[in-house]
Amino acid sequence: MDGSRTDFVVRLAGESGEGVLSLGEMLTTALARLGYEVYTFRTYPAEIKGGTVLYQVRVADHVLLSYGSHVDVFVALNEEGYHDNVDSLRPGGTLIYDSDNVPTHELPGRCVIPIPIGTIAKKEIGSVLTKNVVALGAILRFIGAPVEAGERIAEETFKRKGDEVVQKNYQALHAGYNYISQFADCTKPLLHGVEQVNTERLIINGNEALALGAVHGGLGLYAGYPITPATDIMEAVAPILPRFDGVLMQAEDEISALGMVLGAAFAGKRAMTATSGPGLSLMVEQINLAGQAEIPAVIVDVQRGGASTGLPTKSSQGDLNLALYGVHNESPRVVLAPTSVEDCFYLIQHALNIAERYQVPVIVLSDQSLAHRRCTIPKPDLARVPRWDRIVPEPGTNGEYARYKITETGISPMAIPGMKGLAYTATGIEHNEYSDPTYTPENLQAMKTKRFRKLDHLNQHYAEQFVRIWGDPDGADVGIIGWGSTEGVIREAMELAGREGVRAAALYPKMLLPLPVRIIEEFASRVKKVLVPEKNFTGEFAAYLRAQTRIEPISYAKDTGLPFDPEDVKEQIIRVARM
Amino acid sequence: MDGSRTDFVVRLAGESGEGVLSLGEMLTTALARLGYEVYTFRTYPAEIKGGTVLYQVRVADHVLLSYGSHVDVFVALNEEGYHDNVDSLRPGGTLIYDSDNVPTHELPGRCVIPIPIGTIAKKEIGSVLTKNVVALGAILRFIGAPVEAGERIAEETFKRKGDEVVQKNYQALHAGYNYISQFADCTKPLLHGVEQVNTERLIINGNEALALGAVHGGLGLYAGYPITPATDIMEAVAPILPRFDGVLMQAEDEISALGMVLGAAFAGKRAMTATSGPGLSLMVEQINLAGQAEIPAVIVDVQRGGASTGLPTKSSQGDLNLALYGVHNESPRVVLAPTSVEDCFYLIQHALNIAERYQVPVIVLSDQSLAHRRCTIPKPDLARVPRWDRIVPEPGTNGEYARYKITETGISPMAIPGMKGLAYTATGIEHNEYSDPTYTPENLQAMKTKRFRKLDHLNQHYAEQFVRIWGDPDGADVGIIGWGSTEGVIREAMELAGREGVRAAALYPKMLLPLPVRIIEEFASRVKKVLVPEKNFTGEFAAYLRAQTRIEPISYAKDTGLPFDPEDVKEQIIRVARM
Amino acid sequence: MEHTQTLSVETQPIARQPKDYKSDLEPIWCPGCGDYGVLNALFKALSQLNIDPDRTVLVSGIGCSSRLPGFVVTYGFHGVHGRILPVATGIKLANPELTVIGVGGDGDGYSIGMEHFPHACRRNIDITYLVMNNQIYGLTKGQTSPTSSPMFVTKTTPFGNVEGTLNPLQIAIVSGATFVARGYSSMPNQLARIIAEAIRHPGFALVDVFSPCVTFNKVQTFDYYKGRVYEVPETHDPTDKFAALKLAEEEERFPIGILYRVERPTLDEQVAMIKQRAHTDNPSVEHLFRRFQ
Amino acid sequence: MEHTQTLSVETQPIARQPKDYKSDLEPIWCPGCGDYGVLNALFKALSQLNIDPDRTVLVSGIGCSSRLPGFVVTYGFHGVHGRILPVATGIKLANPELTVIGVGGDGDGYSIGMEHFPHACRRNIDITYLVMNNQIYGLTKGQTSPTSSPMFVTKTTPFGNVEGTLNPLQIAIVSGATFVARGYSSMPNQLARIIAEAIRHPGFALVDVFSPCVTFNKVQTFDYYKGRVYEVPETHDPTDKFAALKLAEEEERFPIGILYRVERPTLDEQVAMIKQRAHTDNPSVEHLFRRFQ
Ligand SMILES: Cc1ncc(C[n+]2csc(CCOP(=O)(O)OP(=O)(O)O)c2C)c(N)n1
Ligand SMILES: Cc1ncc(C[n+]2csc(CCOP(=O)(O)OP(=O)(O)O)c2C)c(N)n1
Ligand code: SF4
Ligand code: SF4
Ligand SMILES: [Mg+2]
Ligand SMILES: [Mg+2]
Repeated sequence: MDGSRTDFVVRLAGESGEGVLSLGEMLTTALARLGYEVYTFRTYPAEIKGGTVLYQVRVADHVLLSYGSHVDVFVALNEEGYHDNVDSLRPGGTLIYDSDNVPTHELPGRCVIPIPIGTIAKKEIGSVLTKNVVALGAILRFIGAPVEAGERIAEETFKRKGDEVVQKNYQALHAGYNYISQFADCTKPLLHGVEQVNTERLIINGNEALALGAVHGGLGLYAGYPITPATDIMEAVAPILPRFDGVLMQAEDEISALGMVLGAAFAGKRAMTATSGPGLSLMVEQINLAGQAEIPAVIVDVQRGGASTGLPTKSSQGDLNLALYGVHNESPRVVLAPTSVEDCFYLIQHALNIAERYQVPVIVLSDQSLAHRRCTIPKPDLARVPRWDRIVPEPGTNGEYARYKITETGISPMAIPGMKGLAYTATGIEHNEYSDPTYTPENLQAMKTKRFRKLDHLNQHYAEQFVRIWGDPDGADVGIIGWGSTEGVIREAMELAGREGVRAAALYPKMLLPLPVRIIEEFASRVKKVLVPEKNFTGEFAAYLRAQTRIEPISYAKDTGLPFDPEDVKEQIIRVARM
Repeated sequence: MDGSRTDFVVRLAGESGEGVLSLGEMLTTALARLGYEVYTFRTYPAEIKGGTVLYQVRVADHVLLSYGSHVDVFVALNEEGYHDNVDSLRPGGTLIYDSDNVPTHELPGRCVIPIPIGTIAKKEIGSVLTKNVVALGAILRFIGAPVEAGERIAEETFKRKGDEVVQKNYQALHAGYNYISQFADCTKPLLHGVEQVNTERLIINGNEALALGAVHGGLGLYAGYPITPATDIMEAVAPILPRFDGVLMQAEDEISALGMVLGAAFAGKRAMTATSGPGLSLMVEQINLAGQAEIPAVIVDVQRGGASTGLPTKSSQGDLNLALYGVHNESPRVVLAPTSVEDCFYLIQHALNIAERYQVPVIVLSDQSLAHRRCTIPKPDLARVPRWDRIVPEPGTNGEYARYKITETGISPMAIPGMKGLAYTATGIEHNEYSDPTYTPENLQAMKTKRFRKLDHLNQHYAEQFVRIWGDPDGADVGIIGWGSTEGVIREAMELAGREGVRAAALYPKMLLPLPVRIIEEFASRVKKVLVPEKNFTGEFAAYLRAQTRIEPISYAKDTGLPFDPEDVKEQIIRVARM
Repeated sequence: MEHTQTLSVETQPIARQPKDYKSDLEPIWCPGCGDYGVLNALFKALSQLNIDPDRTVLVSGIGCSSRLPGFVVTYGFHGVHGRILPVATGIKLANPELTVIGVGGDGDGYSIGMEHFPHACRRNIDITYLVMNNQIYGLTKGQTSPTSSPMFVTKTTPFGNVEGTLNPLQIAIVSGATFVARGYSSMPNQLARIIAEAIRHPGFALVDVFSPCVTFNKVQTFDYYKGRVYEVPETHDPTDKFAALKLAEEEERFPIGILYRVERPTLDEQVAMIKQRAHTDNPSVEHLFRRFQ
Repeated sequence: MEHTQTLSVETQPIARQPKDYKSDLEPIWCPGCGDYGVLNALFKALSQLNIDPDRTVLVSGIGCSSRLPGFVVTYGFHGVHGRILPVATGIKLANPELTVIGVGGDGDGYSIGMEHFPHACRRNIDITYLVMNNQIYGLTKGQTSPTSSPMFVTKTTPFGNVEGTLNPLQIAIVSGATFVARGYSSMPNQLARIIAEAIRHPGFALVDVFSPCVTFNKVQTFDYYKGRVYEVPETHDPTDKFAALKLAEEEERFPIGILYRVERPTLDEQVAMIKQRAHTDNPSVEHLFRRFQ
């Protein structure tokens, strides 16, 4: 790391339920407000209490693409956390640990700073609850941040608990801050001033960005059922939506949530739900109904780790198959995947637009690492995604309205209850243009073709805007085709590989169904080899590419519950280049 | 048709609810008992009354592979049925119609026999309910069958309604039989005597064969929820299972049905459910649990037409994707597909075996055309499929039993409640060998690898016995790779193509997941081109083959709600051969 | 639903005839099916209230009975099996001005649909739910339903039904429904009146209708009900929960009419109240960004 | 369940201690969580009945409470969210000799699990169902559940809960459950007794237990229940359905004990009866072939 630049990683590990997450969030916000870029990652046990929480912040004076590979400062607040993570601390890095909880350890080649955090909090401040603020003070001092940065965030965090609590936390902050001064030889500041503090940024995570984007996108009804790691989308929408004349309902389960969404969409509102794998599984039947009866719906799936209940607080990209293929017989659907926190804000608006315009269910595949990745993003452009409205028919005479009219685009103007003379019955039974149940082979062919034609239209007209290419594919040693939350890490890995003489380019389609086949094949034809990295076990995206395109991807599928490590992906790029 | 051989097709069409199906079933059974081979197809509207029912019987003195392309005798009982089907009657064929319902029509090049069926039934017999038996008599006489064949079936069918009803139906039968004699010039008998009547055959359909096979396979619990066209599996099992010490439960929905199956399997019984697409959709979440927690389960999916409610009484092969990929994140499962009515009897036993031995969910993909295809099959060999038992651990000490022990095969001995000292908690959370929730990347990798290893083992050791090859692939112009119920038609189409100088071979894997990749690739390497015909819209199997193998299949996907027509497939074979 | 609140059934000048609600699609039910009576009563009730078909949605599931929306010239949503109530809830929340009526069978509503039934009751969403209860699965050709009688014999219960029979009226009452009635397909005027009252009722209104399946149910036939049904006595106080529960505790004779009727805030009213409480002038996402700076 | 039928609780020589039922896995609940009390009462009840752990299955769904089976040294089935009752039914039907106990939360059982709850009641399957009712979703960090109180504030109901509160006891009673009780996590002996009685009861036994979530529910706390719970009066006749319904119609004070207890044939008994009626000597599939010849 260049001495005059800022780019370092702090990892916090401590007992679940002991305030580690909030310590991480305070630290992150404090640093972001000083003008730094931040990029975080968290993982925690599935239980409410017990087990170790891990929070990692990377801080830099330039845009960040990953949460980093090597830890510069490791803050260990419990023994299990210490043991599980100490190996990640790079040579020359610093260990700060709570000496009340973690026994003394020698760490050759690393600085070691013990702080009796609990003792300070209890004895000096008189409240064990201030432990994490003591730690905050220590960390801020260690990395060279002004204590005021901590004061502001402490005030904000605790002000609703009253002045006394704020004062106690000020004390705690300073106690931690001052305690560190005795370790002067370790404290070579890692923070280097930023030129100018950019206030046109947000410090936000994927779920929050998605929630705001949805509200901005005209959401009329949100129906959901709690499930980790999607719940906080609902929690972010709940206090806001009624102000925008929308309705939020906690349903009795995911089937009901989607039923409410379909009802609301049928009745003319933009509607969505968000869930994770188990919930998406339960929605399969009604997603199909939406495709067949041509009802708009947006379903966000925040993928989590493991099959069945699996690893509910971990991350994976394991639901692609279910999103693409989770339908008996065949009806159209669209699958989108945001690639960054910023993208969450925009892509959900596209999802609402596509659902509305094409009268299809749209599944948005996020994942836990993206959902809870708190980082700095440029303040979103509220005008970037123009609203697409539903195509509605002219008022008519009841009995004459061809709800499922066969058109060139496949889109049939869709009436909204209340419109005059357009009463019709939406149905999941195969039907003719007038929505009457019809069982002939000819009708089946005609209607199924019409319905799928909508996807062709979407693909032909809009595929390009959903594809991002990084680097120059022409003659690249390795062309990476990836999807979803891995984009940043992959870009960083490309850079790392570049330093070792391997040139890579990357293509990220944010629209996975319909798949922009032409663009993908064109990209593949320009690179020497195609590598498809993804966070699952069987290589779902690679198999999908093989099925749908003529390219021959090399799959790198790795399922750990954690995001990719840029170093690890770099190795893969180099390996493939040398194959 | 060679004059001394028997091979003809009778198609019946009439109003739903007017006894057309039972007429078809009586005719089929009567002819089969005379020693002929029969092969039937039926299609009917989704409503209970109204619309047209179609029943087609092909009759021959040799083994039949399809329900035929051309109709020799068309029996029209209502006007709509007449119009929809008259074009299928081949030149030289005969139309028999109910002149009370169908207006007189000229049919150049065809014999036309009007019978006032309703009038005969009402006036002569005194009961309109006997209409279909009047028709039965007429048909039997027309094709040259003895009236006694009709008497026996009429007696059997009506005996539980009392002697008087039987007598009335005798009269009706004879009235129809005699009425026909006036059309002597049309009645060139189509039936030619069979040498010897083989009594070692069954006249049975796919659902019935599957139900018997399951009971023979040791079924301990059947839990189901009614859905067309799977309900009759439950209805066939219901009266039998308690005799074999088994239990049948009608659950409140499909989720509950599968829940009961998992509970029973956990407790040591062989258990299954049967459903169709909408029900399979609802089962997705718990199929995944079965894969993850390693609980045996057999789920039969009798595919029907259309997406969502679609075409519930029609046929398709549209659920392959859902069966293969309907899982969030990834857990192992097995997918089997019977290719014939006979196969239904055996394959369900394999399904129960595999579920039990490998502790996985097994999905069996049948479809409406196979389910309701009543035909003659050789009497099944009850010894052909030996029972595979569950691998259970030795009695132990509670707390020491490694339920999910990592083994070479991936199979961990599974205790059954009641066994001493082996108490454990099955869980869908990611777990270690002792079933304790465990969230580390290393454990995830180890356990997921172990679970999927079971599929590798199954594939390596048993794939071959689930593959049938027809014809000689070496140098064949076209190598067909198909799946499921189309096998017979494809074989017939191959023969037809052969007569036109195109040589085809066919491979049918009855195990679709794990896919016998090596065998398929080997087959493909020996033929000139690979054609994949299937009854769906998007070509699901062809895409799957592209994803999983190195072959380049040509897809022929056709979704009509009806089975393939051998002539149509022949055309495709020839087209591909000439490509 | 302004019109139902400001107008009374009796004085409403009838502008639409029952036949005006009939669509071009012919019902596909078996001749004699009880559902014809329900359909006609619904036509009558709609015309009595002079309901605007363009502002009405019938929501159904899957079953013979669930085909009803296609036969009525209102908006309709013929969804999947068992999900009437979530869909109806979504419609009503999206546009409280609409009259929303769920229509379906006992299998659809009380078997697979049980997931949603008590929840719709407790939410008191302002919709009407009309169940054509024939105590059997019609469309799948005659299997037991949760309301089938003990030892009922079908092809799936050849030894007789050994599951207890559900009492949907009592479940509705204890779950918080505010209007609970029973109708009978062969008492069309009575049924029309009940349906009209149910539609007018602000809150969740269950109308469970005996609607015999003449093809598959050979026990609960029209004959069976003759002499077994009787009108809810005038003396019955429909606001008395326990009296209603007692009346619903049927054994051999079945009360027809309104068993229970009370008022409490509906879900849609409460949601409107929340909107009011949350109200801000010119809400903007720009403004929300501040929380993330 | 021979042992529960032939032995009475009181005279049973205690061979297994409560601690003998404890597994090696440490509960992961927050300190002070009500579920600890339930777990201890269950240990006690099992030991009172001297239940054989190797012949017992605890079935759970997903939630904090649903982690319970792992902490008990019996067989366990920790399935997916909301499906306790189908799985428990399958186990009991497969092997009626087993003692089958469902354990889970109010969200698991009364929200998503509502699909199965009334059906299990009406079937009267001989299992015990223990619901740790904390009136909140614990594991997902505090959202409203169907038993949450009106205007309860959570992150998903920032303006207060506007859905009605379900009464699981009444639903169980009208749906056909034959044993309905309420327990309280802080009354361990009482709770152990109720659980033991529930296990002994032949038929579907619901034990709904107030088991406060100390981390997320700041309304229904241990303090809240103090003074609000009271024992079911001795004078109460648990075979009187309407008396039980009245007792369950709680408002401010909550009766703890057995509210309802009657007997009728269990599902497993009836299934055994069907097997007997269907009995044939040496049944063979060969024989069945005849019907198809
Ligand atoms: C998920 C699902 N499961 C099963 C079915 C099959 N099915 C169609 S209608 C029906 C039951 C019909 O009974 P009911 O609701 O009482 O209506 P009825 O026909 O008696 O009017 C069933 C089980 C289905 N369509 N979807
Ligand atoms: C299908 C599905 N939806 C949602 C979830 C997420 N989830 C886990 S536990 C839970 C609710 C827990 O509440 P409760 O059953 O009352 O248990 P408690 O934690 O309060 O003991 C939910 C919604 C899930 N696991 N599966
Ligand atoms: S089957 Fe029964 S419910 Fe269905 S239409 Fe016929 S009579 Fe009515
Ligand atoms: S979150 Fe609540 S229910 Fe869960 S363990 Fe903690 S106190 Fe108990
Ligand atoms: Mg019904
Ligand atoms: Mg709870």
